[in-house]
Amino acid sequence: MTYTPDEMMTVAAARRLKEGAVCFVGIGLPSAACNLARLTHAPGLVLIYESGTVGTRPTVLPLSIGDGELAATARTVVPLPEIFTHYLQAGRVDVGFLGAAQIDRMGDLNSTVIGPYDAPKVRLPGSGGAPEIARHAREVLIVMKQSTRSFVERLDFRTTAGRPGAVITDLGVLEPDAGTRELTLRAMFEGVTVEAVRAACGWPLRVADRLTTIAPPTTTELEVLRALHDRTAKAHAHRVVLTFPS
Amino acid sequence: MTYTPDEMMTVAAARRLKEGAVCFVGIGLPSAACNLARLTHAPGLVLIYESGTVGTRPTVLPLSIGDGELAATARTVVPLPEIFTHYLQAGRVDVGFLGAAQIDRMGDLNSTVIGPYDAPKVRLPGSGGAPEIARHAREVLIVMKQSTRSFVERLDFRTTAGRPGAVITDLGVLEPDAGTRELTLRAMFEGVTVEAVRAACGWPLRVADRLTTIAPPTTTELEVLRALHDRTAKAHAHRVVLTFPS
Amino acid sequence: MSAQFLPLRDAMARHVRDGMTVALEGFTHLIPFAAGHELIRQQRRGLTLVRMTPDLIYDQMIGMGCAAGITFSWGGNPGVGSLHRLRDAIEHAWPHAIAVDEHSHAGMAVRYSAGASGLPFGVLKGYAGTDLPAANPTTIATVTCPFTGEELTAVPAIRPDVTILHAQQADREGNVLLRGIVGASREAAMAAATVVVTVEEVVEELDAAMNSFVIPGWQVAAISEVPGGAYPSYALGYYERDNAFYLAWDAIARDRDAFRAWMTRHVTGTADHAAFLRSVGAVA
Amino acid sequence: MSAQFLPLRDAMARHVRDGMTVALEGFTHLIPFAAGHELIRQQRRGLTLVRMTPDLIYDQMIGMGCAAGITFSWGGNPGVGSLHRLRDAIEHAWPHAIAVDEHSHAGMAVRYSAGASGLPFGVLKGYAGTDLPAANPTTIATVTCPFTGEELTAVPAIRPDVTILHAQQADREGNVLLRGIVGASREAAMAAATVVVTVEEVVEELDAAMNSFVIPGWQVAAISEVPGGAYPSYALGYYERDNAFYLAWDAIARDRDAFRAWMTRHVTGTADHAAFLRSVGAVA
Repeated sequence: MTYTPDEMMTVAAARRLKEGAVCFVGIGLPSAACNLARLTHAPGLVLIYESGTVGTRPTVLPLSIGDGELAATARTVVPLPEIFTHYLQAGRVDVGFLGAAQIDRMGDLNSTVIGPYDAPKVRLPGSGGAPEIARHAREVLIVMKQSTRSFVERLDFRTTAGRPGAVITDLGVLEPDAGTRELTLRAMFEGVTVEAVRAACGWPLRVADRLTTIAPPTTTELEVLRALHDRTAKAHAHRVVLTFPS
Repeated sequence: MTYTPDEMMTVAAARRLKEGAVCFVGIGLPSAACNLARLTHAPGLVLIYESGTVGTRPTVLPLSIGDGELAATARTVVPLPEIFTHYLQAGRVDVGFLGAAQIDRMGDLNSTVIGPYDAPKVRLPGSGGAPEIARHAREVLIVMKQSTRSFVERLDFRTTAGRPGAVITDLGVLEPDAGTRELTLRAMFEGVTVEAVRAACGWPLRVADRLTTIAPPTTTELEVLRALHDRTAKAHAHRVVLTFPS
Repeated sequence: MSAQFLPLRDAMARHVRDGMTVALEGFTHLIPFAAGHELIRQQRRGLTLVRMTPDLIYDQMIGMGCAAGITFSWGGNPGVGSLHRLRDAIEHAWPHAIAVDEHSHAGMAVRYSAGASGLPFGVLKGYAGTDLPAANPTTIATVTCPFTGEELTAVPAIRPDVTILHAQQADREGNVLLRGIVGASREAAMAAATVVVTVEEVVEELDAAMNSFVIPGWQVAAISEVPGGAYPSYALGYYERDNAFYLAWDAIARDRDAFRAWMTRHVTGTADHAAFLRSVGAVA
Repeated sequence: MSAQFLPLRDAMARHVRDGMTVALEGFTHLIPFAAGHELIRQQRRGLTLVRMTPDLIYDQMIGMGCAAGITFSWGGNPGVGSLHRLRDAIEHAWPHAIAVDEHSHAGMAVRYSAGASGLPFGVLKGYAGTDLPAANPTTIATVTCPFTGEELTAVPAIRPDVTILHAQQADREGNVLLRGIVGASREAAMAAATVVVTVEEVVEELDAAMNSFVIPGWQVAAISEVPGGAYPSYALGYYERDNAFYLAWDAIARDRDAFRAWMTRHVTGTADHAAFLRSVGAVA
């Protein structure tokens, strides 16, 4: 089966999630990856969304971090401050997912501004939960498409001290060097060349001595992921119209 | 109708509660006084028990601060930490009731030890909510029977900086002097003499220039209070026997 | 004091004045759009707007000139992209410059909790190794644990003059029930000097199980019954989030003229929330 | 890790060891008496016992020599009077001396909350003008607000090795439901390294409305089904508090020999909680 780079990234991220792990999930690709893992090899994965929904098992992907589906399928719905204090800060999260507009060679992230903070060229959404997810989750996974605009020599602003366990891109996987912690290319998707990965990186990317190739999505992985996306698209297709008692 | 000193104290305390006031209630006489007020002149009184029950309207008096009756008749039941942070510390309580083993002329209270702290003659239950009730409630009412053992020249331990608005005893009412804040006899129950009040006080008690007499309980007050106590006694008379599905 | 039942127009006019610090909370769910629109209609000015996620409602209020400042932690259109009016205010001072007080979600949660607890500040393990403290030195500091010597981050309490929430139900006594995802609503309400609530409906008896999230009526200054008051956000048990609206907003908000025309047609040009809902086609 | 369903004897033997800091929480309601009795049967020693209100269960554990220390805020028999075994330990070191770490309710609540939040300390406005800080200087200190300069009270986090709760229900996945008055149970559970729960019953589906207090199963190490496990405290929806028992305890506990005889007959002399309930006549 053919597949898109997004599908490959999602599958690669899903495969890193171990059965029973507690995941702090963001919207978009991380949410797809976590639910793909839950629907395949890790049925006991515990998903926490920052909106306060703990142990959710959505049948379709949420479009916002606070969709009703997340509350309806949660083991418990708690006030948001508890998510950040009792769950995240207290060390109850195994894996946290992050993305950003910019990443540097140490895995630090910028999601705040392009340009100077006080006179930004582009004002980005800001930190959200990222700084504390990065600090408190046992392992941090970063998911970002590679380009020289986003993989930069120097961040415009350090929103998050990233300390990733891995950065999953649309070309492969970078991991920090055991000694220097500098991000190093460790694995590539099928058909990707080292030159292509280096060309899409804004700093001289280190490459591991032994590079592995990541197996393409299996038929099961693709089928489950596509079915999930199909269900999601169907569920969200209708326009909301309110009906009130007359 | 004849009445007991306990009934007179309860009625005197109840009369001080204004309609709509938010009361932080303790077990025993304060609970009886608050519910008497609620069942007579102040139906909109808001009762908070430290167990987390907010806006309770019990039909019988609780025997413990956490009786099921308080939860069942509450507007909301919140975790105990919220009672002390969001309600008490944040300044949402109008009236707090306190009692103690010892009180001094400034209205400070001891409910911790008789004798030295490290080698007490009598270990008392301790502070509970008292120090923060005294600090954060807009008005503090103390209810204590008078004796030279409890109204003392010098506290064995200062559990609570009392700053009472009034001390209601079984003989009358003391209030702090506007200037010195020293407790001063302001009012007596019918048939009580200044000599009797002074004799039951461990320090030379100041007496106000103008002493008033507190009217005895009305028939309505006594009937409502006795009915409340009767309902309570009936409700609590039975022995609890558990029945389990076989 | 117990809650007054007022038409939304009167509740906003009575309780929200120019220059106030106002928090319209609700995390994706139960965002008080109707109340925000009414503040736009009443041309409130100089507000310091507090929300973890400004969302479309603050994008609209900022674009219409209501805000002197914003306190927030994530300012995007969820699942869609930018808040273009927020960006335009910060990047180009349009319609005028706004002050920015920026934190993380964890920091905002702690700030609301401190406010709700009557404390001047709260403590978290956060911001270390980031540029946030340097960018925002007036509301990010450190404090040392007197027991362990550990250095922690301190953030000042948020105490809104008014917190505005949308909820599912109120009873006649003014007790308010929120069900589902509540975000920092409880803390924002308890931190505020004044709480004003819009509800889907006023009922005889709240549909509230033991340990539900109920705000006692004596904590609430005013309640307005506004069916659909969270639209295009949602009210669990009443209606869903209109994701199509959030998607469509991107193109509307991207252009200043398109934005103003839309606001004129649907918000300032409508008398109330019922008229707004009809005008955007959200009611049958 | 997910919850293991174990007989109470095995749950206590596996998770509670001599010398640990243990919190059996529940505020008047849902006090885990069965678990405490099992610790007495297993002759645990050197425990630091943490509870806001020691209640009869700690009176019994202290009198039976389980405790090296106690951390608490109100140590009476509610509505009755003294805890005579607690008093005897402090006043006369019987059966041996115990260390006392004493706070107010507000202080204990903040200490548990700090522990639950992974912070080394918590902050409150408390203890000013009292003798408590001088009596307990190791766990009461001050901290200064870096924004306002205000001096506040700091108290260290409580992080029990094990928190033991009694709850109404658990489902097969180990999710635990508590209904009614919960006291500081949530904070005590989230502050603990290990959580062990006794429940009235294990059910297919929790009777839990949205926003109920549910502890997720992966937070719980072990669950034991123990009907009546809170008796003579109570479990809302299952049975009431046995106030007569609390009254009767005063005379039993007042005398060392009467206390030991009672404990031998009803606790150490019974095999488990069901036998205890039969022995005190609490089951039909």
